[in-house]
Amino acid sequence: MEQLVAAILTMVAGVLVCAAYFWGTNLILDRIFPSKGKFGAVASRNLRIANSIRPWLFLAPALLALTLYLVYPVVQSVWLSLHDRGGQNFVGISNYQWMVNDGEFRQSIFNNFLWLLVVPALSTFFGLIIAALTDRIWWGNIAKTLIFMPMAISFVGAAVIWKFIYDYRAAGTEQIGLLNAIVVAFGGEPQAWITLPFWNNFFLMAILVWIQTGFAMVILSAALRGIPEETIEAAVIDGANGWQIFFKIMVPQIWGTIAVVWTTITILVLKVFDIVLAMTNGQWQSQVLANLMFDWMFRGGGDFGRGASIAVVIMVLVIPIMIWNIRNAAKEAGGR
Amino acid sequence: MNPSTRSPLMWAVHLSVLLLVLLWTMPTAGLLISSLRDKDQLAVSGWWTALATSSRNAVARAPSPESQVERDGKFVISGNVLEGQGGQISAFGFSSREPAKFKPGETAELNDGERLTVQADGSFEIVSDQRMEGSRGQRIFFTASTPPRFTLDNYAEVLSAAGIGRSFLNSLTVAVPSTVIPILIAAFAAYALAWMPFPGRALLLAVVVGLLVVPLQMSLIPLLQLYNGVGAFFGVPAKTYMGIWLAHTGFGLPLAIYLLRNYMAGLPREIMESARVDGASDFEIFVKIVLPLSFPALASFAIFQFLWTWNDLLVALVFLGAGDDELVLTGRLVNLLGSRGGNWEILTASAFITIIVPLIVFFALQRYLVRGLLAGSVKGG
Amino acid sequence: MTGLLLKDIRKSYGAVDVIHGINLDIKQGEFVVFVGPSGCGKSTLLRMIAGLEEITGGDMFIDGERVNDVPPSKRGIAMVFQSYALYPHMTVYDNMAFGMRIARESKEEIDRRVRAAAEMLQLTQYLDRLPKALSGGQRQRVAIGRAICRNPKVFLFDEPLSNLDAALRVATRIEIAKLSERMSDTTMIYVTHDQVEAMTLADRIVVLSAGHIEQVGAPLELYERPANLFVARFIGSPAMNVIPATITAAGAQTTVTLVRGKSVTLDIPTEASENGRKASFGVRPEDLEVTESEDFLFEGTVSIVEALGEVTLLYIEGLVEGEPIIAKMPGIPRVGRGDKVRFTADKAKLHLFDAEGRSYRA
Amino acid sequence: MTGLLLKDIRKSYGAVDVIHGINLDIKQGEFVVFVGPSGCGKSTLLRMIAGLEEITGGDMFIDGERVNDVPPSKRGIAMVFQSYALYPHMTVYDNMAFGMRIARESKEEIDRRVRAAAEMLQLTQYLDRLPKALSGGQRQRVAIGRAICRNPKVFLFDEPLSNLDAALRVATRIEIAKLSERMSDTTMIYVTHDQVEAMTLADRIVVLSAGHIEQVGAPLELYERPANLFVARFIGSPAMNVIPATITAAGAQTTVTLVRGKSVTLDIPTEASENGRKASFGVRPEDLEVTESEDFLFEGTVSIVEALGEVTLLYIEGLVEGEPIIAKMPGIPRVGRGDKVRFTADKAKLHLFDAEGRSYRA
Amino acid sequence: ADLKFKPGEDSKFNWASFEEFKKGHDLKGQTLTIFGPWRGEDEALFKSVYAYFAEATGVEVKYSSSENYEQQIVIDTQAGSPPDVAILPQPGLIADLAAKGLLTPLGDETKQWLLDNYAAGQSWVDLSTYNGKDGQPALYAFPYKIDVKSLVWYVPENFEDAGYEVPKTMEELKALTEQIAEDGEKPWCIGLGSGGATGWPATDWVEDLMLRTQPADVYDKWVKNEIPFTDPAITAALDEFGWFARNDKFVDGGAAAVASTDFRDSPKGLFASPPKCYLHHQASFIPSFFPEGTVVGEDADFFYMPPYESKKELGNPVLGAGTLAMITKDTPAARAFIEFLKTPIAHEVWMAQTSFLTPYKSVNVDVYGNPPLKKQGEILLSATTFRFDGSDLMPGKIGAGAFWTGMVDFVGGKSSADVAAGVQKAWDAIK
Ligand SMILES: Nc1ncnc2c1ncn2[C@@H]1O[C@H](COP(=O)(O)OP(=O)(O)OP(=O)(O)O)[C@@H](O)[C@H]1O
Ligand SMILES: Nc1ncnc2c1ncn2[C@@H]1O[C@H](COP(=O)(O)OP(=O)(O)OP(=O)(O)O)[C@@H](O)[C@H]1O
Ligand SMILES: [Mg+2]
Ligand SMILES: [Mg+2]
Repeated sequence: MEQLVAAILTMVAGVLVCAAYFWGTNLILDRIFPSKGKFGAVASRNLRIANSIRPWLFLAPALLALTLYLVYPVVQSVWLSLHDRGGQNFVGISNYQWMVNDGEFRQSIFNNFLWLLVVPALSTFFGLIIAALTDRIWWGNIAKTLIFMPMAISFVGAAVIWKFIYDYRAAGTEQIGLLNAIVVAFGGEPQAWITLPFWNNFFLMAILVWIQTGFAMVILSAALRGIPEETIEAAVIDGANGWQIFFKIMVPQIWGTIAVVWTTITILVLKVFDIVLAMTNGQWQSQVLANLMFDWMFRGGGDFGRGASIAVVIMVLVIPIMIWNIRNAAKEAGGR
Repeated sequence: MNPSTRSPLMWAVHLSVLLLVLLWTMPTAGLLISSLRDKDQLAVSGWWTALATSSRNAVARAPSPESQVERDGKFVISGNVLEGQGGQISAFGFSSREPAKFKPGETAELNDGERLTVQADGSFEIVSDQRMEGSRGQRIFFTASTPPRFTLDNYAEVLSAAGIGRSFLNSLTVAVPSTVIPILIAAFAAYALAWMPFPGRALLLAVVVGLLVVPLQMSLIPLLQLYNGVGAFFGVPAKTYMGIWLAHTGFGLPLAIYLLRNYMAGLPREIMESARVDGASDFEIFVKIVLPLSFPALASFAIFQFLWTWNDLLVALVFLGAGDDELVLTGRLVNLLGSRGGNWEILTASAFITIIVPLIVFFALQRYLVRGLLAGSVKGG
Repeated sequence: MTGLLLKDIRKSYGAVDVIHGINLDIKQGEFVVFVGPSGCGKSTLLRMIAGLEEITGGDMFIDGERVNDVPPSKRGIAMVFQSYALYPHMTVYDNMAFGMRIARESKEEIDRRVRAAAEMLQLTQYLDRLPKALSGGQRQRVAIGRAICRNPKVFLFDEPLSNLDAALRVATRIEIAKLSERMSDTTMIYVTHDQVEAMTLADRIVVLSAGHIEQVGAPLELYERPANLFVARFIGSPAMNVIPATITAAGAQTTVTLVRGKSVTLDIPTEASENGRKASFGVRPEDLEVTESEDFLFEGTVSIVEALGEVTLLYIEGLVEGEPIIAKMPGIPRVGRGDKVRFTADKAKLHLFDAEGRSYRA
Repeated sequence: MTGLLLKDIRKSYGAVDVIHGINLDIKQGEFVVFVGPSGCGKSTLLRMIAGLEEITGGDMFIDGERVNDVPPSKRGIAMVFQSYALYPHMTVYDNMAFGMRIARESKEEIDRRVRAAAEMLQLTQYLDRLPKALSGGQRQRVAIGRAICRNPKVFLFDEPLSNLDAALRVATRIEIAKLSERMSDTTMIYVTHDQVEAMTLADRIVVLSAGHIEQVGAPLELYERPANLFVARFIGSPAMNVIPATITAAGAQTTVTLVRGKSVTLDIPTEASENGRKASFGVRPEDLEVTESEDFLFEGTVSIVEALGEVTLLYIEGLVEGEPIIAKMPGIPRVGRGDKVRFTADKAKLHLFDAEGRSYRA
Repeated sequence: ADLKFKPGEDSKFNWASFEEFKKGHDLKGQTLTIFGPWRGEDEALFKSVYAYFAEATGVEVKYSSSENYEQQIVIDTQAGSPPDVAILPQPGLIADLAAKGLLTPLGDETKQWLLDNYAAGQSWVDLSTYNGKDGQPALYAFPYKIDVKSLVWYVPENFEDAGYEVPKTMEELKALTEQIAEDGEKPWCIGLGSGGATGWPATDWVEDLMLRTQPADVYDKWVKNEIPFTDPAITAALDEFGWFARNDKFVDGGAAAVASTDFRDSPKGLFASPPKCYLHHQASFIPSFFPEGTVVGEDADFFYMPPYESKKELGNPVLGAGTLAMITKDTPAARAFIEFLKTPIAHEVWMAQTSFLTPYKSVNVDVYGNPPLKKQGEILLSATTFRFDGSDLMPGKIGAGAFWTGMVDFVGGKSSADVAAGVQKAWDAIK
């Protein structure tokens, strides 16, 4: 009980402090550069100054948190990547040299590209389809909850779940893996799915797609509901059928959100390692960059230099996505 | 747009959703069923077989000879191999070599002159002329068809674990502010990025997107170092709730800003303009117009942020610690798994226990993903 | 026969009844205009015909077939939305071509029709723009163009010209009239607030009020013989002047006494039982003439003079408290504010309504 | 002095120039109406005055102060948007109260003003509804109410009545006129397509065309003495009939010869140098009169008769190929389709424009 | 605190040592944070041990653990908020922490103590000695709680039913294997699956076989890569393992199933009806994965993985693993805790329960909670050579990476030479 009260108090306090910041700083800004109740040049000058400061007030906590929690570690990573395993001695770019010569690294890059091709596309696609379809049926919310469920299950839980799918038992014995049970039921040979090089990548991807579809679905569902109903009505009148309305009217209107979802999942894929760690730990040629990084960073004491240099590579890979986003933002601003 | 719901295509829609839902829940269903099964069965038969009556080979052990009773000059041990769980015996045996040698009702001659009879209902009798010796009971192999059998033991075990209530509260204490604070901060930032002109806006947005990629693991050490430094400076422990809220806030921000900005940028410009003409400042526009209209985006982000902080273990361990007082629910449950992570039955049950709160949050917030929030606002477009 | 038959059509939003039972028979090729005060249910009715709004009660038939449950795309309609409902992500061209693309028309045919519509609506130079880069009127024209490009059995227009300037409005109105003439099999249903549009375009006008029909008839019929006070006041601008009166002599001709005015004898027969009843006497502003003679209808003081160029409106106070009588004079008469003026009117153009507002002429 | 001064105001969207240099001086308390064809830049200009659109070039002064960089909230304006721009998540009441709440007016004052505006706009029963449950016209009224509730120095109205029915439109128009009278210090800028609105409300009308000003003047001035062909045709409905002509005798009086018509002598002086030049002869439809005499202006065959009740439009073919001459007759004249009719007009009401479209009268 | 066994009550325990320790240490008011690998049941067991420490010293002990303890300890130590005492099962990780200067040396006195008191003392000292930040070797860790890996599990009653005998030599074991196969049954259950750690059970096999075919110093060199992985000594051991694991007739499910069967599932074959296999090589912890209710010593039993008759000179080598305690933050309480671990009672309390073995010579083996545990303890005490799990001693990238993967490839059919070459290549890459 005491803990409960304390918990609630700390929660409320934490949130209030945050809200107070925004409210307070705005108040102060308006006090320093008052415009309400003032007229003429003073008011507009004050307002102009206030308006050029205000965005930064709005952004300040975010920028602070981002700098502290993300930018600073990035700098740290870059610095580490130029040092040896203990992070003490400067070694130049030798970690990077090692990296390009490392077969496992190249394998990871290759696999990561596979992941990048498949997972964002499939998750977004399924998420979109499900969001659109469930919108039109009365039990849509139930369906959505069910499809959202994988998101809510921890990665460890997910790994167990998929073990029950991919599990392999020798031919002739009872299969406890669903996939093999089906294969056997159709007269096939059971396979040790996650040990099949190359293909196992796809079996691992299936897990992430399974999880991330829920994410795509929720975000896209919100976007779909924001589409002006009238445009859909107009299309209905124009004689468009369900498909056409979906692909020609709805999808283009939420294109921005689709791009956001796609980007987010792409970046997530660059970071994904729990699944690989739990299922194969990169064995059977299923290594990916993030897991490789994790490996070097923490396994057996770790080599911070190499771990960090892989992290830097992961971060560099995201640059094209950033450029693409700048373009989009510019285009948007131009259109308005 | 009601009339279109009547089109014959609706069947196709219902069917495809059903199919997708089945596809998506199949793995989870496996987990659910597994969590209700006996742990020993988990490893020997597929979870889907648990739903039907199945034939299985099993071994039972008769009570030890201490329990023998003397009846009509014979020594008898009796019992039931099925232990009252129902089922039908189709064969039995006493040797691992020939586990199905006898039909129910037949009498098997054991090696040492004892006689074993197992009935179809599982009841058995071992009869011997002499007093039976030894401390272990006889093994009885049998083949039985047993009806589905489920147990709540796994859940009971998880729920009765010491400290689970405390951990539950800890998790809530971590998750709620860790959800609300980043939303608050991100919403302001997103508004600035979407609707307030200032130099470097696009670049800043791109940087935010780029920061999405920073691996969590990379940031932990430098951050904790920092915390320790700052904490030491102020004489407070490094691992506090404040610390973990801020950490979750930092890690959640890029996505929050990105999602929210995208949504806010899509709001009709005229509404904002009209508020501006009405004399509202940016702060007022944000609070009174943008925030209410962004509810769908806020809700969807809240769902995810809550979920991540709720399911998170790593950040909690690093920034809050693993002690008994501050352990979060995930940590508590993982600890139940034992050192070698072998207790799947615990894992399956705890997976379902942890899932409940996020699902409630999802259900509660889903209401805010409303349709036609902007309807009636502007004409044109 | 692409006729439309509405049988006791009703609509409620939750507890709010919006349409109270509409019965209407529209023949194929007919041009029907819905008019009525803002919020009376015109758009709702149109949307129900289109199939966009569920019908709460009653039956609707298109071509003799009950369409209550037929989806919009199967009804063979084109519609101009009051709020335009343009596809924001498509250029003007694509907005107009969309319906035809859906119908798998040939590329050339699409191009021909889009360009023709654009030409007609003066949109040619905006074909590559997105809706958000258009002015209000341009958007509205795109919405019209989109409907025109298709070849539906029924056209539904919801205030399609409200944001156009006078010249363009006339031009577009004429184009719509031509369209309706050219496609003589196509039924058109048109909602407007503009008297001129209603009068010039309509074969029949349906006057709606608060969810029910007040009168259906040819334009001139409504103008000359409004069925009730509502229609009388609604058709014609400025509205008909209505003056409380008492019937003093019923018969083949009726004599009424106006408040604070004289007795007037009208060519309208009434039953003897009406004698002494309260009635409303009506005369249109444009039917009033200034007279110097003693045989005037009423006199009053000019409170406002509104010179509109071709015509001038005179607001005359003194008869009914707070409600000036309006007179519409051609040209710019030499009457000033404060002048006392006498008016008379052609006997045939006078109207008389009973206490419930029903016309005695009907 | 809440006057407005626009000095060479320009606006371009990227490469598209929309406003080409507007100079305008609006005095405090003046009621200025912007008219012009769809897409000519009225809304853009209004939005620039409001501060919602950046000014690409030129200077704008309110109250003598340069406001190019002053944000909207500091300009003391209220605006009715062409697209309404209601707050979708607020009830009608809250929509109207929003501005006052921001200005921290007292609760009672807010309530009083909102209810007054709602009363006036016949919105009282909808105060608790969200915008999406309103009809088009109701939404528009909410937008008007929102502006009216505030007490700005400058009112900006962008086609505020386009979705209202005639009666309501008149009523609202009168309310706006009253408002402007009551708040005599408040400057009003009003965009409309409706001639009547422009004529009745405006102190001065600004005629815009393709981003520049064609003429500024009092309503009757524009009607009677249009500065150029554009204004002449734009003001008045149906538009002025324009007939190509050649000046045959310049001087204190000018004689022109119409195509396929007779010679006409007008009371307009021209320079001798104009002799033999091409010109445009103009006469308004409502100025035409049917005549039997030989002293007619021109004759032609009636191709269409549009009876609007109070007036009738005659379309006469035969003079200019493809462009019928329109005549507006009061009442319902006994002229049928196919009749050959002769027309004459008051000399004082004839117009003459040079080859560039400038009026000779100016 | 709740003490599991009341001090002074059961004379089997060495209460004297407890009392003595209690006298020597009074640290009331201090706290000691311990980070360890034990969770679940193990955690409860460990708690029962440190309760005595708390009782004796008055120190408040805070124990924590983590699923990802490797990651956690690295983060905590690097970030400067380490626990006072860390207990880890990975010598490689400890070596790394030591090299980064994050550990406190335990001193010569402790080294001497180990030499004197632990069976095969030198083995333990070697195991606990690492190079510090200065490059100087020092004793950094204290071995506490050992697992014996050289065990083969079986079901005595199944042996009885089939008439098999427990083999005394490797030759007999191989003969038994062949005989079972001839009887039409599968002799072995082998499962290498362990999620991301798949492959590790095979390394135990190989290490056990190494110790039985090569002298201990070869093993040591192998672990340090002083002889290459491709050395015939090592490939021979691999092939020896292959003899068992790559023969479809010898393993349940056939060779193909070996790599993918979860190590937690594979012992269940022993208890199936009919038995899927008769033998299972696994460390002493495995009974927790036996079916519920299985009584070790009766329903299931184990025997020492026998040495080769032909290599008698190698004696009875024992492969094991275990946890080592080290001081990550030098406080009196941490020091005291290490001292506490030197008392017999610190061992006996856990011994008296389950899953704890110790090489401490002066504990009373009668305290062992059950006969099998005692039997294992005896195996440990009678070991002529004790070697720590080699893969744990190798660098993480090898011992928890290339070696595992190599073994998976090996059972998948890759030749021992290729596998060895692959592992060696990986090893070269990190040098
Ligand atoms: N974002 C834009 N990019 C390019 N051109 C634009 C943009 N917005 C408006 N325009 C053009 O600017 C011109 C003026 O638009 P504006 O909205 O001011 O017209 P308007 O006079 O209000 O017309 P209407 O009476 O139809 O509302 C139009 O031709 C329009 O196409
Ligand atoms: N969702 C709704 N819930 C409740 N009432 C509604 C809803 N939508 C519309 N209405 C009401 O229904 C009535 C009819 O609306 P409709 O849009 O048909 O009017 P209209 O005749 O088209 O008016 P206008 O000329 O102003 O466009 C209006 O009074 C409106 O307030
Ligand atoms: Mg409407
Ligand atoms: Mg406009």
